[in-house]
Amino acid sequence: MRFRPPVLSWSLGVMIVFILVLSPILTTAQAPPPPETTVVETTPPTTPPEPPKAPEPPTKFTAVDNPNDDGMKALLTWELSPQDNPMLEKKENPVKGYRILRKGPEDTEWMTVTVQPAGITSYVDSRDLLNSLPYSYRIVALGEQEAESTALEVDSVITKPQVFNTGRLNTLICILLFGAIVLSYIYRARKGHELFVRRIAGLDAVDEAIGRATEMGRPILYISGLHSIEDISTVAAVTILGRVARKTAEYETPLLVPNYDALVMLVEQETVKQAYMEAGHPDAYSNDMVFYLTSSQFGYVAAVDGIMLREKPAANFYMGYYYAEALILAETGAQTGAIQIAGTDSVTQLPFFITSCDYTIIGEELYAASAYLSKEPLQIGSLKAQDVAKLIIGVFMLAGIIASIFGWLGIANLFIAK
Amino acid sequence: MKEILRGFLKIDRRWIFLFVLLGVLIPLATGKGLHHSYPGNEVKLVYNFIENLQPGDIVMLSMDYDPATIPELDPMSRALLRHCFNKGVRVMALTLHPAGAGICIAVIDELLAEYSQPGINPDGSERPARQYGQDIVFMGYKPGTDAVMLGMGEDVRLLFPQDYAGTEIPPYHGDPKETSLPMMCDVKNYNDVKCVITISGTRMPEYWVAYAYQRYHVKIATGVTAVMFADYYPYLQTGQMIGLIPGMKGAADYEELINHPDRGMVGMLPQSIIHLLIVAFIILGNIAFFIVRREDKQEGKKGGKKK
Amino acid sequence: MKREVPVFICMVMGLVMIVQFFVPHPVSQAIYQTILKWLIIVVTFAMVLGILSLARLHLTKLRRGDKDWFYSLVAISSLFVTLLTGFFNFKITDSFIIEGWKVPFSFFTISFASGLAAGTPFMNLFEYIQVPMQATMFSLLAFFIASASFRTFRARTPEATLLLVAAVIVMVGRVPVGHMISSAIPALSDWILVNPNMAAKRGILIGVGLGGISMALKIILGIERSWLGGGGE
Amino acid sequence: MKNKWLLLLIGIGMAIVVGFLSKFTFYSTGEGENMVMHNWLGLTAAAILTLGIFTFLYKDNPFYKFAEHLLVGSSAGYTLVIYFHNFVRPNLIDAVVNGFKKVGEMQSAGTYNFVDSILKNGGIWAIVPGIMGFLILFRLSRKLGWLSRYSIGFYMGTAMGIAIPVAFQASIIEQVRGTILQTATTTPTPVFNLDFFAALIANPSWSAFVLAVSGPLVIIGIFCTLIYFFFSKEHTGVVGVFSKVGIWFLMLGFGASFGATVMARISLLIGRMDFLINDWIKGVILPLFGG
Repeated sequence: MRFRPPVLSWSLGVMIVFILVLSPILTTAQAPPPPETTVVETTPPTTPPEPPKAPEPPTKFTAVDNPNDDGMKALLTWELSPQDNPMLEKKENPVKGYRILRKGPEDTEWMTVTVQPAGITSYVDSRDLLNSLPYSYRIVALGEQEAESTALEVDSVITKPQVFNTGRLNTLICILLFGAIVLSYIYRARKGHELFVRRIAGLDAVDEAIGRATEMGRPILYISGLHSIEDISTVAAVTILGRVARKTAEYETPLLVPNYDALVMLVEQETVKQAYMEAGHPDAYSNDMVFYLTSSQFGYVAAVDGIMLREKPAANFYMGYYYAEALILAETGAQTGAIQIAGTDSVTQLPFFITSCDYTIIGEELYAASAYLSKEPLQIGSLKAQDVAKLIIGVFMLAGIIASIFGWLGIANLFIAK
Repeated sequence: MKEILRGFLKIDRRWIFLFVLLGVLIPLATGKGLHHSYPGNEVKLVYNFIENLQPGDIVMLSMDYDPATIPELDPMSRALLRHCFNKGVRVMALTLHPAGAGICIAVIDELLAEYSQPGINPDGSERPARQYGQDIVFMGYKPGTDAVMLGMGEDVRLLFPQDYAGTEIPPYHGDPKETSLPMMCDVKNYNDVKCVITISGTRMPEYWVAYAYQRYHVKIATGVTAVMFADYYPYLQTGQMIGLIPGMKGAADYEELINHPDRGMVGMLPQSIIHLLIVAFIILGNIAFFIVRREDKQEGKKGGKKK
Repeated sequence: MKREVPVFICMVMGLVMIVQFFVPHPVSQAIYQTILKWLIIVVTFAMVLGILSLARLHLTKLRRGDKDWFYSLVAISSLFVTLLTGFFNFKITDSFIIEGWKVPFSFFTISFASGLAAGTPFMNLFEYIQVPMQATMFSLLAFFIASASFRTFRARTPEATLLLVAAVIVMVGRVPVGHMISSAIPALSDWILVNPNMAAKRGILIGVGLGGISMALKIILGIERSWLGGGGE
Repeated sequence: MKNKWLLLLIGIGMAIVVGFLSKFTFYSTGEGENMVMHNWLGLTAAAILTLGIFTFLYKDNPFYKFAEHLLVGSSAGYTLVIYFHNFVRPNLIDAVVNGFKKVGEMQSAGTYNFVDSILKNGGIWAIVPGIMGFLILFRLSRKLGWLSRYSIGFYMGTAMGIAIPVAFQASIIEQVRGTILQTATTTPTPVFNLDFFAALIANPSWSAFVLAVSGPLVIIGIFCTLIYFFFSKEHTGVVGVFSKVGIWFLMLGFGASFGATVMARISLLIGRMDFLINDWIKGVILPLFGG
């Protein structure tokens, strides 16, 4: 690999430092700090003298503000009553469940919040709580016929919203780190370092396909998927369309771009127009090249199939994201004998493109495509950054697997999406 | 010979289309089905679970699918309902898919009509007539997937004060005589149902496991489309689902287990025909392909005119 | 003004939304919900342009009177009828009865209200025109999946061989015939479905994730501007 | 010849449109409780159009063209209507109207102040997307078309900002965890699980062997697939070998999911045939002719 050592070691170093900082914070994020509130054991006036069947109460009842939320939620935890044995069947278990009661500042008496089944040790109360008001909580274990144990009580819990979700710290670190890598490589590319990119089979065929269409004097059909412009694969498709349009402009090959999404149509009209201007044929462009059909999946397919059968394009491009319609398009295209080049990151549809298209650009290659075609240092740089990120991810996965074999899940637990 | 093979390799796809069409049309028109579908273990698990229930036990059936997946999933609902009705197991039906209500009503009405008279089960035992409110209740559709699943762990009445027709749900342990839905007197929450069966063409089963199973430890059985089946296999291995009914094949399996062949079984014939048709075409195609290629190579050696 | 401002707006909004993701505070949640609604509104306006483009396409065909003008007429009129019945609620009154003979005509009142209730002409058009045709387009896959597998499953290369072998095993394993032959086939097909399949998907997903994120970053930072039209500049 | 076709198709079209506007299209079966209304014209139209789409398999023909254009036109209109009624009306029109109402009330009540009436008034803010939308419409003008870029920029930025963290969670963080741990389980177990090997050694059996090697195999597959997507190096030497293995895994996976999809697709066709045979022929045609 031709990575300049500093960058790689630097980014790895940063990552490890982050992890060292991160692991304690994350672990604390898992288990919120014990509250300052005091645990008082009282016999509620309401309950009659204990009937014999009443189970022992749970222990260590705590109630705190639920972390990482918009407030208005209280996190209640307790330890099972000594008699509560989750291993037993529901019938045998002397403890039937836990009733949780709440008393707000204005309330005069306790209201039942919920009854949780036996074996459960935590509950998040979000039932019309208000922020920055003191609430009191009580928990009792329930036995046969709802016989209540003595109650545990926690006073003056105050819920408040947080401004940072510590559970998502790992995501933040990933973003910062990856952003840093991308920028550093783009910077290096700007400085004019030669950066190598392997060839991507499908893309070499693009020019060939356009050339063939030109010889046959037939149009080219370009489809940019069924997602709107907010999907990144659609953006990649638009970028590739830019290159294709420039070629068709040079060769003066007719270009057809039917659209599923109106916003994508607007963007593509700009892109294609620009491409024709750069190729020096602004007059050859018309808005009828890039047009909208319908935003109904199979209505769109029906129309595109019609276009294929009537206009007989010599080359079909399917870039972007696809659903079940992929095979219908590709097979109809094959029927008309067109060269077909597909590129998608939709895992479920790749099999069908692979089988019925001449060339298929798989997953990430679609994003690499724009870089590969343009050869702009900016693009290539970001491609390099992705490889570095892959290395780092690989290292972490390997470490995590080895650790997990010996039963240590610390690394795996760094990668929890909340 | 070679020309024939070449011709076969370049056969007009419309012949294949014709074969597929006939392969589906003829069995459906004649209404003939396979006799055996060789049930898979994942389906047997579900069947045995229901089979071992006592009459009067209650299961929750959540039909979370829309018209697009009816051909695959409807047969499952029917087979399951038939099994429950035969056994006298009572069913609390609901749907968490916005487009599901109409489908559920259609299926339930049809099954109730079929069981409107006392009859003999396939295994020879007598069974009384099954009726709405007594043996099955349809709660209707409720938005808010996870909230509904969690809520029903406390009390179904919190989310479904009435059934789909607007009939009041009687109180828990209420007097069965005072209501038209006596069955609901015995249902408060998951503790009162033996298992939840979710039939879905979406990611719904994952939610059921995440909320209903992991918090309330209610058993989950699932019916899914053939496409999604693989995604749920791990849940089966780890015992988070007690069973899995995959696609139309699964439905046919179940129909065989309760030996009451229906649409699933009818569908199995065209399915088998076309699967085999495709496989046959692939194999023949490859044989022809290899023969032609070998002869081309030989020609290449001889004359060298082919490149 | 024509390029810099949009790029700037894009950058600001992007950063705002990223920050928002990490802030559970009610205010940020409210912002998120509101913005989502806004996006859909923008899309709807774009859709108007789309419809206009569709209409223009077919109107030109009509004016030019080229050989498929009739179908353009069909498209235009169905579009028009749908919009009409959708924006104006045609409420059907009961057909009246003369001496027990049911007159097969009925009055309908027109009001500017959502024509989305079940049984309205709009919904009928949806239920009896669109749904069946879309379902049928969908079902064409049964034919194409057959022709595709015949045409393309040829053991040209080791990779192609793997592809077709896996496909054949799973296909046979999914129908009763597979069990008839040997119970090993279904087991094998399930195993392939669960293990190698999952490995491949995961590998692709990680790559896709990275590629997509770097693209998105470049857009937010104004490095990738293809969405403005034109190449990188 | 052509004209005959046209007349036939126009006839069908008119019939459909008229049909949907009149009660004439309904006939009922059964009595009282279980009386069912059938829209025979609707079902017939659906059936005819279904056949029309199927004819496409033979070759392009007027019948298909008719169905196709009908579908495109109506579905395009449908989406717009749905979007309008479900999103624009409540979130733009109604919201803005209410917003101004609120301001008016405050003024009439004399409690008007800028902060409450503008900044804290969600309704007023709903004007922003309205403006964004109108900017898009400027695309219709040659001179001011560039204004539409403002709203597209707004849209792009927002979408990308939302996409980035989600993508990291879904396709990086969760996937890494999923590679290390079998996350479907309530108590996660390692994918590379030594217990399985222990079980294998304890009582060697085929199934135990499969269970034991599956995990490591998946891990190898993931790594090799990742290496295939490595762009900084030509696929030669060691990298070449690994990426080759990666391709094998890809192909196995693709083949498997192809095979698994067949059943679902054929079910769809069965569904349509079911509609034609049971709902239409048996449900409409035969009853209509007293069958």
